[in-house]
Amino acid sequence: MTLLYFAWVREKVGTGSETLELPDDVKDVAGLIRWLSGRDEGYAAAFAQPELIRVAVDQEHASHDAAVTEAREIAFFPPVTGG
Amino acid sequence: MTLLYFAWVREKVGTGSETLELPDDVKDVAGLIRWLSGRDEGYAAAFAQPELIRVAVDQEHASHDAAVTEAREIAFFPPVTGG
Amino acid sequence: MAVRVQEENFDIGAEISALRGDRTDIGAIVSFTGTVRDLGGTDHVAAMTLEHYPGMTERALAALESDARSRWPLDDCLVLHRCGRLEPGENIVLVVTLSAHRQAAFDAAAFLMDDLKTRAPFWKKEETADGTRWVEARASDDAAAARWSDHQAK
Amino acid sequence: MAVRVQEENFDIGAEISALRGDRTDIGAIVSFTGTVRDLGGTDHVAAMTLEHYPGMTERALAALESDARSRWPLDDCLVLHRCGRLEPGENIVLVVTLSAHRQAAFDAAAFLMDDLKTRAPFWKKEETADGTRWVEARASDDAAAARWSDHQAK
Repeated sequence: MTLLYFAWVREKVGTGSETLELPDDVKDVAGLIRWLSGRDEGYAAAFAQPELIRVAVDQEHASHDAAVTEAREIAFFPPVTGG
Repeated sequence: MTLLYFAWVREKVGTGSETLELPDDVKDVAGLIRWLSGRDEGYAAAFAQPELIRVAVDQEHASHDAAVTEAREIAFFPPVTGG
Repeated sequence: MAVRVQEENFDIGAEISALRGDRTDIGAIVSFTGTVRDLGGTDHVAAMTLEHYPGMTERALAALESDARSRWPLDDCLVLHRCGRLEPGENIVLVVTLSAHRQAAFDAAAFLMDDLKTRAPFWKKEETADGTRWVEARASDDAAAARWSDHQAK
Repeated sequence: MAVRVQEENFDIGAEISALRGDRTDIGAIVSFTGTVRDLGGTDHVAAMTLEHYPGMTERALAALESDARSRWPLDDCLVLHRCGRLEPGENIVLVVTLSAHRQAAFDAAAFLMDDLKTRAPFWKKEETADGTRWVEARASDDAAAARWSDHQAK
């Protein structure tokens, strides 16, 4: 699965894109965030306040209870500030 | 006093501008319209439906009960259609 | 204060550029351009002529602009209206508002157009297949202008 | 459908001209341009960098445009957003709406901007005297977007 990170999430994680195999017990966005947080200090810092994290599953905005098992691409980012 | 006419009021009156001495008993816009209506058929046609006539006294929108005795310039026209 | 009445066409981009100059404090620029419509068919309009009241027109537009500036925090604005004979597709009117806040720029531009439609002394005469006709004022324009009377600027 | 993301600047007048072409059925053209603000003083911003999510950005902007077209009778519209490094006074975003009706053109442009601010995946990082900082989302933008949820298009 492709995972993407933008803005300060990207800076804290330390990469903008990576491909990972998710464990079988990661079913939804919230579970994925918990699992990523345990990978290292950078992920832990990026996801320390999950309520600040916005998510897109296959390039559509999604909530933290969205399923991830069928997804090809999941992106994590702060609230958007364009315009 | 300068009287100005615009759009179809101008076309019916037959002129866009004229200078007239008003009779002493013409005190307000409504009275001026009645007096003008009696001048000839063109004025009568232009002012046949006074409720369609908008007025400016010295270049400011005014109602039909506005005073005219101190005015320098009075204009008659249909509702505006710019923009 | 920037209000103009002219026979010549205007260049929307050039007018906006002139207003913003090299300012860096603006944030939001809204423009409204009104153009001559030709609905075709039985409503085919070959051209229209815009008559206005020189002197009062400039006063009325300046009053509109002053009113808009008192209601919204505008950095600058422009109201430009053409007169004379115009063909379908041509520009008629341009309103530009510059503000730090996008909603102020949007609202002020909409207000200027609504108020202009009911207060600025312009009259349109259309050339059609059946001859010429004076365009009639629309109740919807009065209603659009009236909504600003009790509008609380934000 | 016309949505674009580009590093290059855009020319507001040229974009409007390209959309209207020689059409004579439009009547109303509204443009909104967002620019980089520098408030100066302690809030002095030397530049900002716009990061975005290629692929999703275009999808999100296309979805916005499609939504606007379903709500208002638009003859055409454009949503153009820049990315990369921008200095104060530079253009960031352009929305243009063309309609027979001025209120539709105004409302659709305001809607597109409000929705873009809360849905399009862009992030601004400012360069200031104290270093760089990510711009925080504002509750007022959420509120502005929310007002369209129960808005009845006219």
